[in-house]
Formats: sequence, C-alpha cells, structure tokens
Amino acid sequence: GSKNENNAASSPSDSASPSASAASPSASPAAQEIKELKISFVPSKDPEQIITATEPLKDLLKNQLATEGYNVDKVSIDVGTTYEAVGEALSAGTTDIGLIPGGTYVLYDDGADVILTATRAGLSNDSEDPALWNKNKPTEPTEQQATYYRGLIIAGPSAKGQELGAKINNGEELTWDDLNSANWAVMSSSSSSGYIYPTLWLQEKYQKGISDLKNVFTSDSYGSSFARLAAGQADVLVVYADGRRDYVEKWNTDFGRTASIWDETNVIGVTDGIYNDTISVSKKSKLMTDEFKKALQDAFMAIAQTEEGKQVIAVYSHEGYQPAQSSDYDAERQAQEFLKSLKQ
Amino acid sequence: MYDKIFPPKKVTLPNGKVVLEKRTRTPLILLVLIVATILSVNFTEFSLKVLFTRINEFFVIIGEMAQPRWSYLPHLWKALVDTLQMSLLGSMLGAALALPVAVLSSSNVIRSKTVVAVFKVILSLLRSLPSLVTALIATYVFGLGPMAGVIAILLFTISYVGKLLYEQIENADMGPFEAMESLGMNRIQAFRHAIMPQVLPGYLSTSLFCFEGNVRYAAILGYVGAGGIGLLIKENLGWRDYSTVGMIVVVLVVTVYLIETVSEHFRKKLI
Amino acid sequence: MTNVEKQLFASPRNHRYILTVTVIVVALFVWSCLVVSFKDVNESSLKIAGNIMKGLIHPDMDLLFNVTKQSVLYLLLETIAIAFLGTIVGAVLSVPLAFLAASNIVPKPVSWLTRLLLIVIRTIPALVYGLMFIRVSGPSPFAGVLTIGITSVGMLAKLYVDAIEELDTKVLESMTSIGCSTFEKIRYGILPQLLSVFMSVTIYRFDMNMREASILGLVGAGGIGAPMIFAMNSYRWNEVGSILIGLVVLILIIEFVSNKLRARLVKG
Amino acid sequence: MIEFIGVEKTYANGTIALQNINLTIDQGEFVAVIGLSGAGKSTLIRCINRMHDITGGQLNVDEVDVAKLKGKQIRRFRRRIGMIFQSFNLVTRTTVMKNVLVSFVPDLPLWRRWTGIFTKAHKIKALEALDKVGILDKAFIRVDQLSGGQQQRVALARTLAQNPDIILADEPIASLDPVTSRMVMDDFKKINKEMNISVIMNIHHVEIALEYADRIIGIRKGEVVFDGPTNKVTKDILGEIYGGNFDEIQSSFEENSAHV
Amino acid sequence: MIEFIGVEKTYANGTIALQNINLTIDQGEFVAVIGLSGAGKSTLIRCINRMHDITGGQLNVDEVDVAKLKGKQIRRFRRRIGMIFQSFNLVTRTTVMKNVLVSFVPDLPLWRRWTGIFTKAHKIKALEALDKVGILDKAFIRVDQLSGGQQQRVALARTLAQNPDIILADEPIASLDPVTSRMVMDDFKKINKEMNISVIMNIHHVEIALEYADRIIGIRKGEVVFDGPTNKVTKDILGEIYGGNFDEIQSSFEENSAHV
Ligand SMILES: Nc1ncnc2c1ncn2[C@@H]1O[C@H](COP(=O)(O)OP(=O)(O)OP(=O)(O)O)[C@@H](O)[C@H]1O
Ligand SMILES: Nc1ncnc2c1ncn2[C@@H]1O[C@H](COP(=O)(O)OP(=O)(O)OP(=O)(O)O)[C@@H](O)[C@H]1O
Ligand SMILES: [Mg+2]
Ligand SMILES: [Mg+2]
Repeated sequence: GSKNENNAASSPSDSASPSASAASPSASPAAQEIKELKISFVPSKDPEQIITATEPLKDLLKNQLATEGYNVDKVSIDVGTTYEAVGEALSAGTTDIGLIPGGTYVLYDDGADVILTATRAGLSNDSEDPALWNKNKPTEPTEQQATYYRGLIIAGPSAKGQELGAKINNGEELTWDDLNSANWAVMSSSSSSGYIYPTLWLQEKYQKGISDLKNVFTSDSYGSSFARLAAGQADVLVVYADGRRDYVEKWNTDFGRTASIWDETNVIGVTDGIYNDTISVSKKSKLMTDEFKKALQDAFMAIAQTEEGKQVIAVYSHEGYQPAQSSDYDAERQAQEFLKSLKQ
Repeated sequence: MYDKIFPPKKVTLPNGKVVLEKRTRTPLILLVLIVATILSVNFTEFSLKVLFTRINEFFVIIGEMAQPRWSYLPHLWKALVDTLQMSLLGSMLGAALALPVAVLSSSNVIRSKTVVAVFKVILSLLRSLPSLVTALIATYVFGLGPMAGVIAILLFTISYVGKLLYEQIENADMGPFEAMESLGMNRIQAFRHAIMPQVLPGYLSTSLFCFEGNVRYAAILGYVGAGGIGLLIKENLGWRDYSTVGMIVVVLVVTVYLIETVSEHFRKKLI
Repeated sequence: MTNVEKQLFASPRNHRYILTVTVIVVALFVWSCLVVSFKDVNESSLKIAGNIMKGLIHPDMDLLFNVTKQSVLYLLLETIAIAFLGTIVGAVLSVPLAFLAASNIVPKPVSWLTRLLLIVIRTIPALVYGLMFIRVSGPSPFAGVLTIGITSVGMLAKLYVDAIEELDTKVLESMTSIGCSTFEKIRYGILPQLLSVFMSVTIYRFDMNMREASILGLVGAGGIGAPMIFAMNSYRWNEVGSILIGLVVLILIIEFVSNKLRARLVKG
Repeated sequence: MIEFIGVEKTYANGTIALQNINLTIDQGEFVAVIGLSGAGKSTLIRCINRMHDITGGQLNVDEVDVAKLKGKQIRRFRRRIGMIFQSFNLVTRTTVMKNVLVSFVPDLPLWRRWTGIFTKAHKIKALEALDKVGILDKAFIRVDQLSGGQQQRVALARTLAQNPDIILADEPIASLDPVTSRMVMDDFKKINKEMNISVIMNIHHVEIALEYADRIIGIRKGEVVFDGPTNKVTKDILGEIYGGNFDEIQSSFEENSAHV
Repeated sequence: MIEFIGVEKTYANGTIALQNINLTIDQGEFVAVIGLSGAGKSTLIRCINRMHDITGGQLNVDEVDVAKLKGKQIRRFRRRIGMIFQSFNLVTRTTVMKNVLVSFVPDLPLWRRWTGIFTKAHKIKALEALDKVGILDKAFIRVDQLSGGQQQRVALARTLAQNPDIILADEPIASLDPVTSRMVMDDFKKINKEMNISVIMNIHHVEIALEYADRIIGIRKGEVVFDGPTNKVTKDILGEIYGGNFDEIQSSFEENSAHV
C-alpha cells in the first residue's frame, strides 16, 4: 500500500464528525489518529453469526490500517436490522463503512461511495439453463472466484411445484399460465435476488413482471420462504443461487420434510448475474479522504488474503475483494430504474 | 422502613403540642430517578449534544415525506381496504370476546378469587406477548396475508380492551348493583342491568380507540407478512421512496381522523 | 291513566337510529369477514406451527442466563434503559403538546391543529421514525430511545389532555378567595392535581414501551427486539422462546410494580 | 310481619354490629330506626332482606325463616321487599323509565332479560309507578339530569313497581334539601297509608322521624335501647339513644368511629 | 363592618339574582342566610369578596367600596376574608398540611412561591390552625383519605390560617352527616366567639341555623324578606321565607327550579 500521511494530515484533523474525529494537532509525519471507525453490516445472513464471526475483523483492521499509517482506537461493528437502516446510516454519515449489496449501494449512492466489490466462490453450477442445475446436484462451491451470483426460481414439493419441475426436467418450456397458476413466495421489491432479478427474468421471457402474477406473497425472510415452500403454502420461491445450501438441515428438521431438499426442489429459472456485495463508505463521514479510502481498500484486500481474514468474510461467502467504482453498477441502476418505472 | 432510617421530624407548637412530620420521600424518589436516568444515558449512549447538532438530519426524511406522491393514491385502495378489514374484524371479535373475559376478571362481580386471578393472569400474559410474534406464528398457520393480521389484532384487542374493561367494572358504582340484588336478581343479571350501562360508553370508546390503534398497528404487522398497507410501507421504505411513504401516511392519517371523529360522535351520544 | 298512556306514546322512538347503526355494524362485520381464509391451513402448516411451539417451550436456557453482551439478561437491561429514557423523552415532548391540545386552555383552532399534529405523530410508523433517527444518531440504542420517545408522544399527550380537561376548577375558586394570583393558582392548585396523574400515565406508558420493545428490533435500535426478530427470521424458535420468557417475566414484574406505584399515586 | 328473635350479627372482621335484637313489626307499620353513626341501623335493615346474613338468632318474615332460604328462593323472597338507598343507587346513565323497568327483570324470559326489551304491559306499570310519585313527565329523561329529590322518587317508583309488601329505606333523605326531604317523606307516608306497605326507615333527622313515623326504634352500639310509639319519645330517650347530652354525643361518636 | 346599599346583581345571561339589598353586618356577628334554592344566597355571599361583581348599588367592607378595588388590591382585600365552600374545594391529591400552607402563598417571596418551600414559622402557624379545628394528627395525611367532616375542617383551618376578619361560608355542612355537622358548626361558633371573626353563612338546615346564628337573613327571589335576631324568627316568618305553607313551598320550589 502507499503511504501518504503528509497529505492526509490536512483533512481529517479538523473533523467535526460526532462519530469519529481524527486528532492530530500538527501535520507531523506520525500516524493519523482515528478515534472510532464504525462498520455496519446488512443482515443478509444470520446476524448472530455475522456478529460473532466478524469480531476478529476489529483487530485485523486496526493492524492493517496501522501499517497504512492510521491509528484506530476503536472499531465498532453492528448489524443493521434492515438494509435501509444501514443505507440511511451511510447516507447520513452516522456510520463510516457499510458492507452492503450492490442494489442497496445504488439506492443510497447519493451518500455512499463504493470502494470494493466482493468476489466469491463460483458455484458448481453457473448455467442459465435450469435443467442443468437439477441434473448436477447438489450445488457446491468451487475454487473459482466470481464477482457476481445468480438468483434462482425454485419449485417446491407441492403438486404444482413438482409439475413445474418435471416440465423443466423434460426439456419443456414453461408457459406464463404455468407460472401464473402457482403460488409464489418473493422478497420485498428492493431485494435483488428476491425480486428485482426474477422480475427482469420474467420480463425477458414473458414480458411480464412479478406484480402481474396472480398469487404472489411477500415473505419476511428467505427462511420463512423455505418453510412455506416445505409446507406447501408456496409452490415457487425465488432465492440467491446457494440459498438451498443454507437450509439443507432445517428442511428435514424444522420444516418436517423427509426427503432431501435437493430431491424435493427443482430449479425452474435462473436469472442474470447479480453484482456481488460492496464495501461502501459514507460520503458524509469526515474521515473519508481519498487517501483514507485508498488505505481502506488496501487494508480489506490484504485482510482477505490472510487465513484469519478469509474466515471472517466467509460469513458472507466472500472470498476476496476487488476495487470497484460506481460505473460497475450501471447495470444494477438500469434494473432499478426499470423496476421503478414498473411501479408507477 | 424509610421512616426508620430517616426518623420523622418533630415540630413543637407554642402550646406545647408535638407533631411528627414524616420525612418526605421526594428527595429519595428524585435521587432514584436521576441515578436511573444517568445509568440509562450511559447505557444507551444518549447525548443531547448529538441530538441538537444533528437534529436537522431528522427532517431529511420528513422533508421528503412532506411531498406525498399523489399519483400513488390509486394503488393504495386495495391495501387500505385489506388493512381496514383486518383491523375491523380483529377489533370486533376481540372486543366481543373481551367482554366475558373482563367480567370473569372482575373481583366485584365474580366471587371466586381463583377464577378472577386466573383470568387476570391470562390477560397479562396475552398483553406481554409481542404482536409481532403472534402475527408471525399466525402466518405459518394461516398463510401470509391479512388472516394472520386478524389473529394478531384479535389477541391484542382481547388483552387491551379486556384489561381496561375490567378496571372499569371494578371501579363502577356498586350501589345500583346492590339495588338490583335487592330486587332479586342474580349477579350476572345485576351486572347486565346495573354495571353494563355504566361501563358501556367506556367499553365502546376503548374498543373504538383500540380499533384506531389497530389500523395504525396493521402498518407494522405488514412487516411479518400479515398483509395490508404495512406491506406497501415496507416496500417503499425498501425503495427509499419516502414521498410514497408520505402518501401512505397521509391516507392513514385521514382514515384515523375519520375513525376518531366517528368514535367521538358515538362517545358523545353515549355519555 | 290517560296521562300514563300519553307518556307511553310520547316515549322517544330511536328504533330507527338503533336499527341503522346495527345494520351498519353488521354490514361492516360481514364485509370484514371477507379477509377470513383458511385455505392455507393444512397438515404441514400446523406441523410447522407445532414445531414453533415446541421451540418456544424448549427455550435456550444457556442464552437466557449467560453473561455476555448477547445474553438475554444483558439485552433486557438494555431494553429497560431504552424504554425508561424513551419514556422520559416522550413525556418531556408531550407536556407542552398536551397543554396546546387541551380545549379548556387554548383557543379552539390551536387545540384542533395540535390534535391533528398528534394524530400525524402517532400515525407515522415506528419503522419510519427508526430510519429518521438512525440518520441522527446512527444504529444504536440512542436511536431506540428517540424512537420510543416519539412513539410515546401520541398516547401520553392524549392521556395528559384528558387529565388537563378534567381539572377540578373548584379548587381555583377557593384559591381566588384566598387572594392568589394566576401563577399561584397554577402552581398550588393545578400542578399538584396534574402531577400525580401525569406520573401515573407516564409509568403506564413505560410499561407499554417495554412491550413494544420488539418493534424497536425492526428499526435496528438496540435492545432485545432485534435478536428476537433475527431469531424468528432464521427460525430458531428455541431462542425466541428464551427471549420471550425473559421479556414476559420482566414485563409482568414491571406491570406489578407499576400497578402498585400508580395506585399509590392516584389513591394516595 | 317481621320478627327478630335474639338476632346477632358479627361481621367477618369481628365487628359486632348487632346483638340480642328482639322486635316484631306488623304489616303496614311505619317504623323509623334512629341512632348514631355506626350504631348498626343499616345492618339491621339489611338483614331483613338477607343482603347480610345474620350470625345468630332467628329472623322470620311472614313466618318464613329468612336464614333458611337459598339461591333462587332468596331472590324470589327479595322481590317482595323493596329497598331504597341513601345514594339512590340508580343507573344514572340511562333514562328514568329504564331504571324503573329494571324491577321487572327477574320475571322476564331469558331473551328479554338480556336484550332489555320490555312488554307494553310492563311499560305501563312502570309509568304508573312514576305517576304515583309525581314524576311521570320525566319518564324519558336521563337520571343524571334530575335533581336529588327527583332521583330519590325514581328509586321509590322502582320499588313501587316491584309491588312489594315491605319497603326498607336506608337514610332516604340524607342527601336531600329540607324541602325536597319533606316531599319524599310525604310520598313514603302516602304509600304506607294508601297501599298498606310496611316502611322501615333509617333516618338521621330526628324531628322528621318523629313527625312521620308511627313507631321509633332506637339503636345504640348494636342493641335496641328504645322501641315504642312516636308519642312516647322524650328528650331523655333521645339522650339515651344518642348518648346523653351533646358533648357526650360528640365523644361517643369519636369513640365509635375509633372502634370501627 | 359590611354594608350593602341598594345592591343589585344581574348575571350576564339576564338572571336577576339580587335586587335592592340593604344590610349592615357588624364585626363579630354570626349571620345565617336562609332561603330556597336559587333564591340568591350564594350570590349574596360571593359579592362580599368580589368573587362576583355587583351590577348596582354599593357594597362597603370596613368603609372601603369593594367595587372600586383593582387587581392587586382585590387580592389583598380577599386575604382578609376567608371563604368556605360546600364541596370543601381542597387539592385532594396532596397533604392536609400543604392545603393549609397554601393560604400563606400570596405573602411569600418569589423563590418560595416557586419552590413551595415554606418557613418554619408558617408551618407552625398552619399546624396551630389545624389544632384549633382538632385535626392536628392528620396534618401529613393526604386529603382524599379524610372523611367529609374532616375535609371541611381542613378547609376551615386553611381559612383560619389566613387570619381573616370575616368568614364567608356557603353551605358548609350540606354534605356532612348530622353529628359531624354539629361538630363543624361548633367550630364555627367557637371561632366566631373566641376570635371575634364575623361569620356569614348560607345554610339549608333551618333548625341548625336557628340554634347557632345570632341573626337570620331570609332571602326570597333575590330580595331580603326577613332580617332580625334569631329569637324573633317564627313559623310564619319561615313560611314567608320559604313561600307560605308546605304545599306552597312545594309549588314555589318547582316554579323556582323551572325558572332557573
Ligand atoms: N361490611 C362490613 N364489614 C365489617 N364491618 C362492617 C361492615 N359494614 C358495617 N360494619 C361495621 O358495623 C357497625 C355498624 O355499621 P352500620 O353500617 O350498620 O351502621 P349505621 O348505624 O348504619 O351507621 P351510619 O349512620 O353511619 O350509616 C359499624 O361499626 C361498622 O363499621
Ligand atoms: N354564574 C351564573 N350565571 C347566571 N346565572 C346564575 C349564575 N349563578 C347563579 N345564577 C342564577 O342566579 C340565581 C341565584 O343563584 P344562587 O346560586 O345565588 O342561589 P342559591 O340561593 O345559592 O341557591 P342554592 O341553595 O341552590 O345554592 C339562580 O336563579 C341561578 O340560576
Ligand atoms: Mg348506615
Ligand atoms: Mg348556593
């Protein structure tokens, strides 16, 4: 990493930010002092896991930043209850760094800058053909790094779900009526894999959106979607590509199914690639000089290389980070624009 | 206890009589309150300075909401109807069920102490169960949608109206009740004719108040998938579309205002 | 006898009014019954519900009693702190609003406007307040305090207004006869009357705020709510069970104490 | 005929409110019960219609041993005995008419009892009762819009509608002004004489008691200290009932309220 | 000395409550004002300390024309006149002591007025006042835990603490039972005699008025129809005050309540 203490000294020192202040009275070449660095995570995985797993990140980050010339007194980590909470906090500058999905970044890009994109293990399936996902099961992670993931449309064990799955596996095309007659469990409309990309998929194939489906309900969480799929309340759900891997056990215990999730569910649609999670920083935070952003980029990339670091970011299935810029998310922007236009 | 630690002060009158003035508890209460406040302030990182320097941020979202997106109005009716239906049904059934439960919890009508205690505990337990939890469980049984909201609202209404109602019953003037008994009625009949007329206005007005609250509460129940207008709020918050949220709030405010006006009308009629 | 019969015929006939109201109520009821649906009730949904119940009654005792920052006890303490401070914030905000809304104190238009404002304040969902305050204070218990504070305003102000409108003004008359000025009448005639009612209402609201702590979870504002919602979302009902046990026991204790306190305040 | 034979009443908390009461009251008598506050006047009256259970002795009303009555029998028995209270005990939030109609409730079929819909015959009876006490014109007015005296008359009408043989009145004029008091007392007298209904009344106003009642019963500390026709009441007897001269009344009052 | 010279009082709604009142009441007198409900008794009393403004004539208290007083002067003037109400008008939610201390409030320096902290001297004065009416032991009890009679005595103590020259009492015993009534009346009498405080009292209980007062003023329809020493009051005079014989009282009572 590059060391630019001399330049960095000027801006953070007169910081009036309540959450953090860098007190370095003279522009000495010594390390920059940062009182507190706040990092917020979105609850896309089980927040409890996130909190315990990310605990070591505090020290890792302190140490890395120290080598970049920043002395951080305290790193605090919290998991927002909703994506919006993290987004608003970033846009108002009450948190400094947010690990947020691309979609959320795009929504709040008036107050947030993306600095990194996560890479993650590609899955053993990456085909756009749903039938191949059903042949080649279960889905496993691979060594390859990917900067995107896909959303899946999955049919469940109900009669209707089985009927749809069979059609796909026989190589038949699903008609709009097939889909329209099923019960769908989707996520709220700002969720990428749980709403936006499936909508784009429907749009592409049938020129219709999720809102045109007759029987759609919005689920509060993926877990609840799977529970309802198992119960037969839903015939079809939409989820991120490795979603089923997270509920393999629960499927048989809590949801009370006997056969395995891989046997009872079938992929009936695969969306386009969705850009991975970002590490974004708040534009309002007084800490965020260009130099500090650079230092953060370097620090996170370096941490992702260490053994300890790998374990930490594994909660989000991240395996590494690449520098990113706003324009990388133009596709997402267009998708959102499109969805918003549908909403009118 | 307190009086032992701080013995009462003696006041002697010129004519020799002595009065004991108990030390007031005000300083102790103040002390407890101040300590509790300081502890809580530390615990919650409360800071007036932050509040005053950053309060402008509070109005960012308000500012956007203050420009409601009127074009969204037509999309709202269905959800509003759902919300009204589920709050209405939950409130009506809940209020109806609350009546017998409240009677059974009133120590002045029911002689058996056990019955009264059991029903009071049931009401307390019901009240302390968060509606979010009951609503979510209900969604698993009844599926996502307003039906689950109805159940959650029903349970909440029973507990809320039930509690206020039994308090009213216990505070009712027992004179007429006694008179009814002297006329040869049994306790239930005496309740019907002596206490019902006294608590009826209060009962109806708490029920209406609860209904109004439930309409607002339905906005939150949408979060666990209980349908209605809450779902739209959640969606639009997700889209960061505060002007639409503002529109939804406007519609809710108008609805709540209408309900309040109507209930005020009936309250006046009754009292 | 004719007199008696005359009176009988003179009896006010509001049958039509009662009939209309009944018809409207029944119609509303039938209409609202349209939301009833049992289509999703089947064996497996009942089984899931059963599993939930099983989880709830086999609470995670470890979570309940350990002493880390994740434990139920710690989170409950945080919840109490949030609810307590939030109630105070709410009370401070409510007092001026209540006086402005009391029709026996300020002119009609002022009280009407204030009442409208109060409706708006209590209609905006807690979730939205949560987001607003996260912009002020970041995702922290502080935001929870502010959210609880503002959501308490609706009810507190309403009950305060009731107390103000019920003031016993006869006392003021006797103070006039002693020769007291307006200020003295407020200080010695009104304040003592209001103080205990206000405190009693405030304690009641504190009790309710504890119950609403679960909603706070939705807005990321600290306390026990968020872990409970997380646990619900990821289907760990035994954790929900242990959290609920803690919460319910605490609420019952608080209710008991607050009932005692309120009774003493009001009855003396 | 009401017979007290060695009646005793001890409250659950140990207060001995009545002891060794022996009285016979014939049908149609107008009896005033006087005595200090806490002497046991209310208790005496309330034992007659079993609002309180006696704890010793025997109490017969028309040869029926009141203590032996059970459940429904008590209720049927009470229908024959009207009761008037100091605080009227009306349901203030409804009309005068409804308050009077209530006295028919125990005779109604179940659905009428719950819905509160009364027959025309009952309505006429209620109006007649109101007519008797002279407030027919107020029939459809809410009780809380009436003056105290009018309210007491509603209570009287409610009792009359019950068609009782005996009326028990517990300080019926205590909260009325002197003019209204007299009107109500006149009503009692009229009812007593014209309809031959026994009236047993607790009353604090000695002058009024002496003016209206046929017979005075003086109670002191739970015992009958005087029982005789009104014209036999002398200053001394009053002194005995109320405990000597006024200073003593005062102290005995305080002693009494202290032992409560 | 209180002088009414042709005093008139017409309420804003046109009701003529008092007309052509001419009275002189000397310091130390015990005057009872009697009359029907609505006759104007309360109005008469309330004009004396300017709770109501008179609309005609002149009212002097100790040679001061009451109508001419303004703002602060009125308040200072009222401090000399104690007033007792039928419904006691106490702050029920605080202690007896605080209720009595209120009477010193207008004399306090500003900071004490705000904080409600009283000097020891004032506290002792308040306790002495309580002692005079015999409820010293209740000093630190909340008012709502007292009986009606005790509450009235608190009101009396509050007035005494004010150290007034005149006490106006508007039906002070109307809500008390007869024994307590007499105790309160005794208190009034004692205060009147021992401290030479004038007492002007509205009262419904004619017998009690006759027993305690030195002088009776009878009011009817806003006019003084009798004014003289108690021993000059006859049945006929009472009849005139209350409107003839009893039947007439009844009808006039109703006529009166009708015109109210
Ligand atoms: N329910 C009760 N439980 C216990 N003691 C009671 C009860 N009711 C009355 N007493 C006591 O019994 C005694 C007689 O009371 P009672 O009410 O008969 O008196 P009273 O003559 O009617 O007095 P008052 O004139 O004040 O109405 C009193 O000492 C009273 O305190
Ligand atoms: N504030 C008021 N405005 C208008 N009229 C009033 C007012 N107060 C009293 N009156 C009327 O003035 C008349 C005299 O009333 P006042 O209260 O002096 O009667 P009173 O003799 O005290 O009667 P009571 O024995 O019922 O207290 C009545 O007709 C009454 O209706
Ligand atoms: Mg009694
Ligand atoms: Mg008066």
